[in-house]
Amino acid sequence: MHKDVGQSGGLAMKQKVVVIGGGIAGIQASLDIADLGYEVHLVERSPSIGGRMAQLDKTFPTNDCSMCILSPKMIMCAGHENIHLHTYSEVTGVTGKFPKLKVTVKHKARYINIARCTGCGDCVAKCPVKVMNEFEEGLSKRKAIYLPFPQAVPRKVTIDAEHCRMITEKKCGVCKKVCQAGAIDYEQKDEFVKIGAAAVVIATGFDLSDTSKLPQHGMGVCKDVVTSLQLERILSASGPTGGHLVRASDGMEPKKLAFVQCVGSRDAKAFRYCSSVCCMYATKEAILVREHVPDINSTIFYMDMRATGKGFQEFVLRAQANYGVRYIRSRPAIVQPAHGESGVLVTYETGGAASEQLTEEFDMLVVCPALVPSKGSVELAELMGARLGEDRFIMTPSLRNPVDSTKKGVLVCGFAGEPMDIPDSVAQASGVAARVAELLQEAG
Amino acid sequence: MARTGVFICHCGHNIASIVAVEEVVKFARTLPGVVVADHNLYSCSEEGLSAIKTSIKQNNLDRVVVAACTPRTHEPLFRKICEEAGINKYLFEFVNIREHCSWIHAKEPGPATEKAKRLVAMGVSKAALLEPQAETESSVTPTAVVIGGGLAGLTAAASLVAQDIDTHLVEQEGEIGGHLSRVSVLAPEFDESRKLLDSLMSGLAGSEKAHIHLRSKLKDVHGFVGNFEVTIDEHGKELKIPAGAILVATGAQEFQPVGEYGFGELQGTITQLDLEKMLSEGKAPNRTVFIQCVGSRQPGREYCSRICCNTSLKNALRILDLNPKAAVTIIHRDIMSYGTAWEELYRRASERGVRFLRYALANPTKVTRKDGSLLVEVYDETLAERINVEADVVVLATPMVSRENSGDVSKMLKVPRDKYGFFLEAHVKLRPVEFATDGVFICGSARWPSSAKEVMCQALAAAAKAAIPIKRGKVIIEAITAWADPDKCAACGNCVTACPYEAVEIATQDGKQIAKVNDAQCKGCGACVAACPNDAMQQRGFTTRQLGAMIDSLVKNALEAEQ
Amino acid sequence: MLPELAFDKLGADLLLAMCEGHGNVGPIVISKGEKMAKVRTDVPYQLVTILTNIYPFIGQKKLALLCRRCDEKALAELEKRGLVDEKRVLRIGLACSADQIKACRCSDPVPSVVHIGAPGKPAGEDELMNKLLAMPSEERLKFWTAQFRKCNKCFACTLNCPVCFCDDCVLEERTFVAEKGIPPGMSFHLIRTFHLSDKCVECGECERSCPAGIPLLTLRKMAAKDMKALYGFVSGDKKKVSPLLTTLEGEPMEDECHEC
Amino acid sequence: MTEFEPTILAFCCNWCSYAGADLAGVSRLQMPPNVHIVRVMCSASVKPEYAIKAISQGIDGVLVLGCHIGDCHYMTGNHRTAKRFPVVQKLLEDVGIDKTRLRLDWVSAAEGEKFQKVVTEFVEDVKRLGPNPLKEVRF
Repeated sequence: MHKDVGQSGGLAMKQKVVVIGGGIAGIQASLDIADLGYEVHLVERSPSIGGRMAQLDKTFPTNDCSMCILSPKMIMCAGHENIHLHTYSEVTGVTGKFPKLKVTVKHKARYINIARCTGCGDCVAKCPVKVMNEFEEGLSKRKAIYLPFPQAVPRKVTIDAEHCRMITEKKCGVCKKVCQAGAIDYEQKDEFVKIGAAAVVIATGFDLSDTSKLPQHGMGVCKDVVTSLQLERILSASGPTGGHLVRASDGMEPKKLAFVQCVGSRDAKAFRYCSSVCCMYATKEAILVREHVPDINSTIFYMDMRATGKGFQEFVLRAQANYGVRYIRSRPAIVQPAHGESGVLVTYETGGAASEQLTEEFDMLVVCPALVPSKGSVELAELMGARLGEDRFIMTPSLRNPVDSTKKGVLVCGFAGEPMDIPDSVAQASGVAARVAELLQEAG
Repeated sequence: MARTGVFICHCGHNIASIVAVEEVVKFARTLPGVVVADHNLYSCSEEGLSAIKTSIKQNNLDRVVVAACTPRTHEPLFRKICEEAGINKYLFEFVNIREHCSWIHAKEPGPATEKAKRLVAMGVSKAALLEPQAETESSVTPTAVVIGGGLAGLTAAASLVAQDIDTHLVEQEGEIGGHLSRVSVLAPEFDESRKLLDSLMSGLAGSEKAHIHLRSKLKDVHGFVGNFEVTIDEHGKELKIPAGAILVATGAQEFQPVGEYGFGELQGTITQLDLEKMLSEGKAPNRTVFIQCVGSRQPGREYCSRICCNTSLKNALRILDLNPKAAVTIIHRDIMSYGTAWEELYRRASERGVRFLRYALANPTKVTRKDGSLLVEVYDETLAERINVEADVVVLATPMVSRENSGDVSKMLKVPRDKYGFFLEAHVKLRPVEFATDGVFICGSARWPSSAKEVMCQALAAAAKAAIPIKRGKVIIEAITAWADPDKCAACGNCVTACPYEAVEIATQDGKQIAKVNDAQCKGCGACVAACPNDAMQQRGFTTRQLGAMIDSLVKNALEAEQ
Repeated sequence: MLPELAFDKLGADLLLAMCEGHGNVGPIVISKGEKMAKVRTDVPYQLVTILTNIYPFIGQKKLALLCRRCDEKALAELEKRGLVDEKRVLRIGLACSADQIKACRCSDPVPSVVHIGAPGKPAGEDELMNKLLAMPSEERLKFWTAQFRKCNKCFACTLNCPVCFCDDCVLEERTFVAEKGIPPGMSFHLIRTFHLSDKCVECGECERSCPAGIPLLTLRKMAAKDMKALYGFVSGDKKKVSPLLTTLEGEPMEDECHEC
Repeated sequence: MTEFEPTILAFCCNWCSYAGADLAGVSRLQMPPNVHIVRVMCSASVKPEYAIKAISQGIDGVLVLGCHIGDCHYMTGNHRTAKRFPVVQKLLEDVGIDKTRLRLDWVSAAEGEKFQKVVTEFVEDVKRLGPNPLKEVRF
């Protein structure tokens, strides 16, 4: 079925801008563009906006609670008169040229009548199917009908068609029975919406690179190896362990923790570039674990300590002085299980005068994988006709217009353009808003 | 009697792991006027907010107290919810039990819980006396003033003009460009800065919206968002500019490492900008050594200046372009080539044979002059050995430091700076280009040393933020202004002398002399309130009865507990 | 001679003075040409207090009043606050007698112009004050709390104060004086002392009119000493801007702990 | 007998000292839980009457915190604060109440540590002074 959300804003109506990606960059871009008086259509692939920042426990270097500062912005987005949310949706096509682009957005069937769902969660409680929870980075299970996380915006459940027994085998139907709002609709189909937009903003962010391709770092080989993002979830009050730091193999509280930087990044064989944020988030996590386990000691294996932002260097010094964080300039060669399934053995060069190969045991190991352009962003860029750089991030080649892609009217902000931290993403997102205003002024 | 609802936030573990939230809820239920008290995992989540909304409606509350984090970030959100639920947003009171309680008493859950109770009680007692308020709207002057004509200011101004906004660019030097005109090419893509400068200028030159003031200094700033009056001294003449928004783009300056590594004494020791000059004249030394972190990442100036490593990488490559036989060594502590482009630059430098030696703060490098050339003695941490490098030129990569005059700008605009003198944004994470003061914005290296691209992105961001009130054409004035109770006022004029904004005057009202406050001029500081001997002067949202009630509440709950 | 001085020499339309009448002595306003009652100069009373009450009703008329040094000061403080117009208030200088000076422990007894009486010598310092300041603070607190316990909140001190100009007094409400009933407790007296700190003329009327006999003048003198020590402030000094505590005059412009 | 825990009332201006207190929280700087903050827009709006009221009702100490002189969001507000409170301290002294029970200080938005220092010091000072004697005085 097809719907039309107005043709490219005639004189009477506000000009429209499509923002792709509902992470902090997309949210900020949407808010500023909307505040400038344009109509924003924010397209997010997952059921809720929030993106990666919603998964973080705290943010460096102030250790501000991530959700606390993000949540108000998510809600402002939902409440803004000029912003239309298209969650659980994807951009499937773009035609035309600036300033008359026609963007096709696919509203994936969530088998829920959004208007009716109150997000009460009764259905979730009763759903018999348990599946891997993406938001919790696979550390816990969710139901086949689910709310991605407690602060989700919009607060509407979604049925995961792949796993829903009613949809796959026409059995069950419990959720429909318990839903008093009558919001369940197993017959719902994907919907395609065409939006006449003057400009498009790409803010598709990042994914973690697949560490299983790098067994030397112990991923999948040792139970007690987690990714940095998994650790964020473990540390989060609303996370899978309720904020208790425990290791997978035996549920023990680790006392000796290691972080390995540049896993797959700054690596000719994997990803050549630096992911920009790992040095700082590892430092942050090393500080945070102390707040959970007072007598824990952390070691960070790094190549260069890139603490270049405001208050970053001081943050690292504080980690060393007050939180007993040990920094070792070395790239561990091998990581293997210690005894049985538990713990990890890390083998590394000590460097310096009497450089020798040491093997040290840790209770738990955190890998900081290369951060890569998010899944589908490459295809999306091709769809848009925007060129990619060698590292597969979307190119912004003109210094004069630092947020413009190679395609006129298609702008980029945040990690989609190159690795950067939250403040830089936010600044770029606001910058995009100014660029949109410039372009639409020019187009008249 | 007020019908007050109290909502206590767990903030996940942030509050609940220290403060016994349920206990505080029980206590709140016993407080006068409280008809309902509840708690949420995250009051600010859509779940928490809708819970509050529903409760307001179900219990027809006329006062709302939320005990959570700080009003400085979350008050607008909760006020909005009150409005949506149909009660005046000024009937909302915020109690901070996170920053001011759980986070700072992490080791004393018991006392922290007791304190949280007292704070909640204080909030409830104030809330009971809150009154509905109406906000006043004020117009916005459709003009922006950009202070500083470097890359940041220029980019911001160009964007504002391109958005059809009347823009004044104030530059203290005789020409536009700042550092841009002292650097010939810009990393990482080796763009010619001249071209960039021209292209930015062309955006301004053509437009009647652009007003460039050279040899001009900021002299004075009055007013508030939408209605500033910026006074500048344009080579001798004073000029008053009415403006809706102000952008600070005053940049930073290169630290001069006087006395370090023989700078100023040993011929051939120069700074990055000196080298830029040489290279722009096509001169490329045969043997160059860069020493990184000169005057930074050390006690007293702990910070990393972010751009020095990348500037050295850029210039190393330029030397090799001009003089392929040249020997270039970079002595560093960490190479800060973050991201894709800078790492690429690092890779290229290594491939082109630039030699990288790593030193530690503990083993300082020495520079001496030995028969005609400079001798650099460095202890390389990687090889763990002392290495001597001969050089014609030693480039001391020094940090960007805040401009001497940033203090004056900060005082005139009433915006804060950090301990290094860089401007302090409203929130390091989510408000990077805003100041806490509405209508004043910050971009570029005046905030923090940044690469050309970063500077330009921030400048665009600041331009967007400044454009928002101007495009809207109005700002709402918060209802925290003062008023005088005519029955009590004795027209003694204390308030008139106390007001920093000449917002109060003695006027005649039905034959009686009394103080009158001009809402438009009143900034809600409350100086007049404290000056009034007879409690006639009051500030909306901070009346003496409301604050008095908070004190009484503390007395009651703290002291009666003691006995 | 007083009528001539007031109406002919000074050109007043009205004269305010303490006179005998109905077998009593009290403040009386006499219009020009009206029959004079017997004026008494030996009864200390702050005619300025009466002046502030009748001031709104005398229109453009000129009023002369018998003016002690403390009345002069009070007038100065009121003029600074724009509450009375100097030109419409004519002063007949009245020098206090030695006994009066002694009773007031007055350090500044002689008016700028003396029409009546002979200039007397200033009294020495307030002995009670010095005694109290010499005490350890616990003792001092004991003394004052004992005194304040006697207060029955009759407001005579405020009603008879020449520089109390508010219509209804904040001390009558519970906003700041939280203690219920009588005696009102510490805040009542401290707040009043603070309010007077940049205008009290040490006339002693509060002390004289206090039925409980609380040494209020001593308390005022302590505050006056503080204001002199802190800001060199002396009440009634026309050159000094007032209200001192709301102006920027003489307050620290630099802040030692700032960025050091 | 348990150690005396003073009850302390603090007035913080919205722009500097309250923000400084927030920063102290964000930085998890630990300090004693005796201080209760009342947020005001400017320290110049803090009526000495509040301090007097609190102390005469038995509150053990009152803190007034503003922006550093020169940094006041309202230009000269804190100049007036700086002028008013020394007088109140003197008056307290005159009636025999230790003037250190009332403290005026400056904390900027960037001074979490300073806030922690001021609070910790003040609580110690007041503990040293012992309970506010007026608690015992019944009028």
